[in-house]
Amino acid sequence: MRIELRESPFDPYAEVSRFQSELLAPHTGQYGATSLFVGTMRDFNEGDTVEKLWLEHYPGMTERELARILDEAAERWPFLEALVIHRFGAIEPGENIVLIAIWSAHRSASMEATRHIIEALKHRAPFWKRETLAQGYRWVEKNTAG
Amino acid sequence: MRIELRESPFDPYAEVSRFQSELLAPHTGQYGATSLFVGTMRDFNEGDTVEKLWLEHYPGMTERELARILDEAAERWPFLEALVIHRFGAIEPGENIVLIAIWSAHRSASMEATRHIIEALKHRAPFWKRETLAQGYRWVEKNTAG
Amino acid sequence: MSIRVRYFASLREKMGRTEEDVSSEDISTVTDLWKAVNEGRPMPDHLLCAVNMEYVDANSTVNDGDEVAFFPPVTGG
Amino acid sequence: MSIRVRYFASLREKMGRTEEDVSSEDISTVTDLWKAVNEGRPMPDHLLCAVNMEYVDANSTVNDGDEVAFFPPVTGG
Repeated sequence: MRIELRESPFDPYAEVSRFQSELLAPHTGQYGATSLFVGTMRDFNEGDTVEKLWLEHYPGMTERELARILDEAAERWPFLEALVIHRFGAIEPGENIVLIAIWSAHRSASMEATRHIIEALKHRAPFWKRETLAQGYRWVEKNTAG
Repeated sequence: MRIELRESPFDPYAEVSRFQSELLAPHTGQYGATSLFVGTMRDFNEGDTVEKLWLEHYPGMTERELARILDEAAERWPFLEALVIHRFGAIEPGENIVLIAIWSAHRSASMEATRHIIEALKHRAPFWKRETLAQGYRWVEKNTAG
Repeated sequence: MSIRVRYFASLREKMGRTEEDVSSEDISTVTDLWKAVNEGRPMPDHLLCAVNMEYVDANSTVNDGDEVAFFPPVTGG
Repeated sequence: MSIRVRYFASLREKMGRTEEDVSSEDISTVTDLWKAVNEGRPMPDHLLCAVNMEYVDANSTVNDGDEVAFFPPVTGG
């Protein structure tokens, strides 16, 4: 189980490949399902063009809260490994914000755990988005329902 | 929307990266969510060690049925692009059998479409698994619930 | 009337053949076709059938030149 | 009793500061602490609070040396 916060852009597919060849190699043949969710910065939100995003977080609590979320998910769904990467700081449209990857024996565990983790992360992980619009900036008040 | 059948092993993450840089480039900033499901051959099933898999299919109908499934999903969930790759022929444990990748503006569309497509594929796409065990082989009678 | 019939997976092995052409004027439905190639035995419940690569139920009509496929429950993915 | 208080995002901007240390013997709950730094104004409903990096409700007790954080609804992911 690995949780990483990043200040610079990352390639989720290269990360998953690397993680899989490092940590999943001993489990080859044991996992039949891998589920990924990648959240990417859009250039629009609530009808406005968004030029930049600044992602503030609460260092220390963020990592703890993400670990709690993964631990809870691991109690509900039997999975072999999990990788979560989340950006903070300055983000441009098209850059990835979050990656969740779950490996499990059967498909429902990986898909349901992935879904649960992104919803829990959006409700509980202490991150805050500040959008730069054509004129000034605004703090995102709350996450969209999905 | 791309559907491919492959007789040789494929790297789902390299495929997704390539597809994204080719087909999603014009949509940069429009998709906020990418959902992937990767199905991989396990070395066990129903309590037995599985040495090899042979995947038979119905050429022509397989592609049509997969296209129907994607079209139905596209009517229910607004997504920008979809990539489905499925193996056939001889498969070894640890090799990937299926990849589903969906790009959408918001997260629920990509995750729900991915889930729907893998379930529909398992019920309707004309593929049949023959497992080679330590002694002889057997046809898989039906898919697990998930 | 001439129909191309195809078998897949365990059914293909049971039938001992991959495909065959059936010519008969006594066939109007998928069930009739099944019985024609199976010495009158009824179609097993779990069996799936497709006409021209589209799923149909056993009461569907078959027409001259159709490709009809019989196969067990699918197990891909 | 000394407590480290931290503010994040739009609340940080509204408060005009990132963090501060509060020393007082009149504080026993998170709500008391909020009022101490906000001239008695009640806590807005939507505000979240954490003590030592764990979510708590506004009635929770605070103790000497705690780190208490106030912040708006989170919007990551």
